[in-house]
Parts: sequence; structure tokens; C-alpha cells
Amino acid sequence: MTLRESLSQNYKPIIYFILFVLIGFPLLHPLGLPLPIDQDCRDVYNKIESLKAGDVAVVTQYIGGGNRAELYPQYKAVLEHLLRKDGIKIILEEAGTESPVFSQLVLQELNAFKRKTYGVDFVDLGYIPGDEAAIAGLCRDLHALVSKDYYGTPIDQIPMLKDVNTAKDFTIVVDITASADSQFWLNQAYAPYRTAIALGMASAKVPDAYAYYKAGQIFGILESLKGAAQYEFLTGSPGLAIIGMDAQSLAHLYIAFLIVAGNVAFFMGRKKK
Amino acid sequence: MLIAGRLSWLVVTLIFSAIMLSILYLSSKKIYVPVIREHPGIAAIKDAIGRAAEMGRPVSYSPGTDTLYSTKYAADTAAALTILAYVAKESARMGSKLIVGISQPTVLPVAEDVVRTAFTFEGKPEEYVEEETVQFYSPDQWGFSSSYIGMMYREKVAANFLFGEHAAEAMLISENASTIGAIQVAGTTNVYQLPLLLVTCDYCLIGEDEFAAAAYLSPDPVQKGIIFGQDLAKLICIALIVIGSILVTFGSNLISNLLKM
Amino acid sequence: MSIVFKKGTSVVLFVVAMIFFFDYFWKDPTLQGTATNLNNWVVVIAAFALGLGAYSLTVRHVQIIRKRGMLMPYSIALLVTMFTFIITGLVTHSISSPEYSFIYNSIIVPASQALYGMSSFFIASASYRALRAKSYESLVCLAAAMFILFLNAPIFGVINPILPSLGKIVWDTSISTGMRAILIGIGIGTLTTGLRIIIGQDKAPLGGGD
Amino acid sequence: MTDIFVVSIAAILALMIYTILYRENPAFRLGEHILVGATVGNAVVQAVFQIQNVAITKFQKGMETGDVTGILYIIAIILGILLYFQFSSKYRYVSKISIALMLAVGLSLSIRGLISVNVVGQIIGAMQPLNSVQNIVYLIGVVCVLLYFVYEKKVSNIIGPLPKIGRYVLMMTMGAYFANVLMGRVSLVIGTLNDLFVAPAYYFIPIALLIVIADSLSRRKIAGKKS
Repeated sequence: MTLRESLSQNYKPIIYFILFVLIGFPLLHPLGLPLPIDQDCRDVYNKIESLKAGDVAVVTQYIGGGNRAELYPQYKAVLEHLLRKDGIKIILEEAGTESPVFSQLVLQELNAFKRKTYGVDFVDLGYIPGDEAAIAGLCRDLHALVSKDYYGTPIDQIPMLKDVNTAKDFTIVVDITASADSQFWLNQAYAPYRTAIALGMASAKVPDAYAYYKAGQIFGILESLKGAAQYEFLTGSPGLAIIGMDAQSLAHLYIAFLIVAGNVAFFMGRKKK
Repeated sequence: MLIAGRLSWLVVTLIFSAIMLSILYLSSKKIYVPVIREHPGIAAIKDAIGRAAEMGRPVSYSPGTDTLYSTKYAADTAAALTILAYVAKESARMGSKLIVGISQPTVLPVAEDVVRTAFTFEGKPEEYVEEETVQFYSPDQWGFSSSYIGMMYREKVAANFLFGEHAAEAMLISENASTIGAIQVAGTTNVYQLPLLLVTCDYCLIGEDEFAAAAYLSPDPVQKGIIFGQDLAKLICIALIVIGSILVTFGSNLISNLLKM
Repeated sequence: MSIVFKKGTSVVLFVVAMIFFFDYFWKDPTLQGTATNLNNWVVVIAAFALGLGAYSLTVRHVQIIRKRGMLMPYSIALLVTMFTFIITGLVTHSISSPEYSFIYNSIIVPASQALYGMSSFFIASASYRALRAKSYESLVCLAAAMFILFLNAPIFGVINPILPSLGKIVWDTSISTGMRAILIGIGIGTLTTGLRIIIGQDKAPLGGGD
Repeated sequence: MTDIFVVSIAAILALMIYTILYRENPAFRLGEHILVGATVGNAVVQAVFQIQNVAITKFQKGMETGDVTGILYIIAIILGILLYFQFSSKYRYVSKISIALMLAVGLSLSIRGLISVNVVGQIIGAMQPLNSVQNIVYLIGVVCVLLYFVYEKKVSNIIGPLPKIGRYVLMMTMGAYFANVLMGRVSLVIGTLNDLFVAPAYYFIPIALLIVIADSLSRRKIAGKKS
């Protein structure tokens, strides 16, 4: 068997190996490929940048094992931006059973407990079960739904939550999710209270979110890892997402090349016949 | 008391059901028998089994990774089991070995029954081997797919059928099957996996194609009539969309308000 | 006796379906309670069904071990892992005990993640193998795929700023058109399939027979 | 210490699974069987707890307090046990009662959800004012794709070439979705590789690669001798 024959029969491992290298190399040696910023991501940044002292930002997430790679960098980038601003009250809430782990992780990685005071500047309400009903309760009357925070402190003893009662008091909501609960926030917070909402989405769900963005129901979207990378760039704190974006760019370029190569091979083969 | 916002559901379901059932009645009484075109997917299934029989290699079938009681894909799983009955009959008739990989334990007893019955029907009950023809793998999608892939490689399957709901493991199974050189026919109603299956498989039943194929395969040919009921329901939807859009253009939200009732 | 059960099956199918339909649009505490109960029972029945699966799996692999087939060592590994999980879970009596989390995190998590991540490799080989302009239809399909690649990877915008805007046009026109129609079709098809089974026309999903 | 252990096992298992990209081999086979054993074992444990903590506990509480909902759980337990009549070829029909219940619940819930979300919801979503070229094209697209799924011969003859257009629109949507999935899936690989690029896990990567290369060379030699 000649090399050429064996290649034409067994080409797949080679395709896989090249992809492996293209994704792996930039992770070890970041290339710094250029990164244009999408308008929907810039909108999120501008809105958060315009927040004033005393404003309330609710950041909720549904991060789990499967979508962690796409959503966690978004979560981290948005929280980093919020933590930098003074006097903003940050409320964290989780919608999935696995999600609280990621909130604890991000607070640790961002050194939040040293930078800000827990209970005055930020609070973690923990996992609230009940899907849409939970979100509805949170928007109607936060104090009635939640009695304790993630660490078991009674809500009444947390100073920053004294004047926060309904979704009317939320200045913005950033929902980072890959599931249907983005729709829940639109139903329960935007529709009755006109609370400003932004979504951070996994790529499969971006089409759904885009429809809301075009209709003006949400003020911005972070699109998958790309959105996280753009946000990291805007806040000037490069992290995992920007490095990952180099790998994304190379992988997309490679797939485009493969499609072209496949067609060239196809038409060459047909000519021979 | 009627729950607010559910009236439209009730009316739509009632009208559609009435249409489907009356067409079914008309065709079973031979008053009006609609002519339904054979779905190309069914021919594709037949061809694939035939080729596997010629090559003397087995056929593999997966009825999906979702349960019988799934709140979204129950009908999908049910349709996959109906198609399994057909695949089992065809492969018994043409003499190619069938291997069914099962993910959900609730589907296992049903699939065993379906295949057993089909083999007996074709007069080859001895070809059904307990725990061997219908194999249980794992309720976890990744446990299931790794086993299914391993089975395909070791048995060198010549045809692979993926029906029912498959989540992200669909791509894994279909691309590995193509590496072995198996012909593949797939069908699913999971819209996120459809594009992947459409690209990687030789033939793909898109969404409701799968339901129509299942209905088409009912043993009594007259009962295919219900597919025409399905068509009529779709035509009503088209009419609603077109009229609704025209009304919206002139500033009336009549239809969407009615549907929100 | 058997005829009672066979009739019983059709009655169960029909009555349960009607309970759920009425529960959806009619507010009634008894109805709602019945539906919730039925729903909870199904989860319990499914838990019992797992016994069937575990039995089938064990029997198959014990047979392989008995026959000393080529797969014998792997079957032993499978049974050992399975019983390790079962025993650890039942002895520590919790799925969140440190011992159980240890085996869960070191086996199930990495292996599932590896399999999930592998699909991007298969997208690469499928792009080479299957996205070919064999007909006008597949040409349309591959062109759309190409434009979305331009849109999603920032690098194409740097190569030529027109590429992403072309991608945007394809995105806006195509992404929801086809999907919307497929979703409507799936809804109607589910009703057809459901009706056929509920009225007892299609018996295969119950196991066929008779 | 246990951390290093977990990381190593995890990395070796992940690499064993990844070798399927090269070919089916003993390492993959071992990984595959371990994963199946683990997931089934895990499911069995969860099922046992489900039966214990939900069904049996609620039934016992119901017996103590006289709560009907709790007592009725006995029906679920009996129906679950009936499933095991599957093993008797004579009394197999008994198990079909339980199967019929599960199927009925699934089908009716699916019809409930899909008619209101997929049919009613999508019809409402599809209605847009026909005041721009884009919206008109959109409406034609949706209608044509719906017509593509018509199976009756007479109707198909009347609508003529519209289903063909629908097929093209459908292919365009499918192509776009196919490419769009890529970004998410590559992110997953990045996640896995980030876990692998940690000491001591990354030492295993070159070892795995060397084994694969050695194997492919030796197979080429064997193939060469055969031909």
C-alpha cells in the first residue's frame, strides 16, 4: 500500500490531529489574533459602565458541567466589571443545582471578599428551585421568597437588601444561561416591570436571544465564548476567553479550509472518472 | 373553571384531532381513501437493509436516548419503536443480523417485544437471541454512545439507523458509523441535532417526516389516511400565518390575540 | 385473565391521556392532584425499570466471561466498576458522600466531557467528507455553513470586513425561517402519533404482539 | 495527593476515550466498558434512592398520617413490580399496563406542550407586518417549508414547485445551524484541553501520541507485507 492510498482511505485521524494542534497550540502560546467587537456585546458593556452608585445589578446563572466552557468566562468577565465600579449592589442567584459551585469559584478567583464587603456590596442568594415560579417570586417579592442567603444568613440581616423588594428595584438583570430560563426573565421581569435585561448565551441558543434583542426586549447579548472574549477585551482584563478565541478563530478557519478542500477533492475525483 | 390562555390550545387541539380522526374514519370505511406518496426515507431503509444482507454484515438500530414518558420526545420514541418493528421484519426477511442498542430501561421491554414479535411474524423466532439481539447499554447518553460506537466497530455493521431523540451523542455515532462505511438513515425531532444528522447521514427524516413514516408503516394500508389529516392541519396553520400577517400589516392583531386567549 | 389486561391497557392509555388533557385547560383541584400523582408514579415505575436494564447488561457480560470471549477482560472491568458504584452508593447511603463523589468525579465526569468535546472533531471530518456540492441543494447548504463561519470567527472580519456582514444577512434570513416551519410540523406530527397510539391503532410502542 | 490521583485517572481515562479518533482499540474498549459500568451503577444507586426516599418513605408516612396521596404510592410500587412479568413469556401482557401508563403520561404531556409552544406559539411568532422585503421573503420561506412536508398526492400536485423552494430554504437553515454549532463544541474541547494541560496530566499526552504513532507504523508494515 502506498502512502497516498493509505491516506485516501484513512484521512480522518490526520484531520483530527491537525485540529487538535490548532486548538491546543494557542492555549499554550496565545497568538493575540485581532478581535472585532459586536454591537450587542458593546451594549452590555456600555449599560454596565453607565451604572451609578446605589444601582442594583442582579446576575443570575445556570452554569453546569456541559456549558461551563462557554458560560463561565462570561460570568467572570461581567462580575469583574461590576466589582470594579463603586457603590453598586450586586445580587447573585443560581437557577441550577450545579450552579452555586461556579458562583463560589468566581468570587474566589476575583478575590471579591477582599475587594468588597459581603452583605453591603454583594450577596449570593444561592440556588432557588422552581424554574419560572421561582423567578416570578423573586420579581414579585424577594423577601417573601428567599429567607436565607447561600451561607445561611437571614435575608433581613443583610443591609444591602433592605430597599430591594421587587423587580422594580433591579436596575439591570444579566442572565447567563443555556436553557429556557432566559424566557422566564422576559416573562416575569421585563413584561410586568420593564426591568432592563441582558443575556449571556451558549451558541446554540443565541438565535433565540437575537430575536429578543432585535425586538428591543433585551439590551444586549454575550454570544458564547466570543462574547466573553469581547467583554474581557472591553474591560481590559484578558483571561481564558481571549486565549480560547485564538483557538476558535483557527478552528473556524480550518473548517472553512476543509470544506473547500473536500469540494476540490470531490470535483477532481469526478474529472478523473 | 377554564384556565386563562389555554382556550386556544383547546380549540386548536380539538379541531386538529377532529380532522385527523374523521379522515381516518372516512378512509377506513373506504369512503375517501387519500393517496399518500411513499416517503423516500422508507425506500432508503429498505435499500440499506438489503445492502447489509448482501454483504453479510449486521444492521444496527437505536430508538433514541429518551424515555417513553418524556414530556417532549415521547412521541418521537414511540415513532422510533414503530419504525423498529418494520426494520426488524425487513431484516428478518432479508436475512441480515439485527442489533438494537437501548439506552432507556423503560424502552427495553418494549423494544424486546417488538423485535421478538417481528421475528416470529416472519417465521424466524430462533433468530431472536435474548440479551443479544436487543442490547441494553446505559441510561446515560455518553455511556450509551460509547458502547454503541464500540459495538458498531466490533460487529462491522453495514447499515445504521438512528431514530427517536438523540442529543449531542448523535454526531458521535453517525460520524463513527460513516468511518466503518455503514449506510445511515436517521430521523429525529430534536431540532438542535437535525442539522448534524442531515449532514452526516445518507438519508435524514426531518422532524415530522419521522412521524409520517411511522404512520405510513402501519400494517393496515387504509389507515395511512391519518397522514392526510396531518397535511390538512398544516394547511390551516399556513392559512392562519398568511391571514395573520396580512392583518398585522394593516394594523390588526386579531389572529394573534385570538391565539393568545 | 389476559383479555382483562389487554383491554385494561387500552383503557389506561385513553383515561390517563384524557385526565392530562382536561387538567391542562380546566382548573380543578382533584384533577390537578390526580395528574400530579400519575406524574410522580411514572418516575417511580421508571426507577423499577432500571432493574430490567441492569439485569440484561449483567447477564450479557456474564455470558461473555463464561464463554471466555475476546471481550472477557473488558466485561470484567465493566462489572467491577458497576458494582463498585452500587456498593459505594448503598454503603455510604448518599450520592454526595466524599467516597462517591471521588469515583464519580474521576470516572464519569472526565469520560463524559471527553466524549462531548469529541464532537467538534467529528464536525471537522464531516465538513470535509459530507459538505460537498453534489447537487444544488447541498451547494445551498454548504454555502450557508460557510457564511456562518465567516460571521462567527472574528478572524474573517479582519481578512475582509465584507465577509461577516454577508454572514449576518444569511443569519437573519435563514436561521429562524426553516426552524419555525419544522417546529410547527413537529407539533402537529406529535398530535398524529399520540392520537394513533391513544385510540389503539398503533400497538408497536406498547410492544406489538397479539 | 488525592488531587494528583484524581487528575491522573481523569486524564488517562479522557485520553483513552480520545483514542477512538484514531481507531477502535483496547484502550478505548477499556474506557468504554468502565464508563458504561460506572453510569449504569450510578443510575442503579439513584433509582434505589428514588424508590426508597420517594415511594417507600411517602407510603409509610401516608400510612401513619392517613394521607391518601402517600398511601397511593403503593400503586406505583406495584406497577413497578409488574414490569418484571416481562421475564415470563406467558404473563408478559401484565407488564404492559405499566408501560401503557408511562406512554400515556409522556404522549399527553408532549401534546400539551408541543401544541401550545410549537404550533400556537410559532404561528404567533411567524406573523409579521409585510412592510419590508425581508419580512415578505420570510413569510414565503416559512410557507414553502411547511408545504414541503405535505404528503398527499393531490395537494402536492396543486401546490406545484413551492415544496422545492421549501427544500432549498430548509437546506440553508440546516447549513447555517451546522456551522453555528461549531463554536460551542470547540469551546468544549478548549475546556477539556485546559484540564489536560495541568501537571501531571500533560505528561500523558506525548505518551498517548507515541503509542498511536508506533501502532500506525506497525500496522502499515503488516499491511505492506500482506500486499
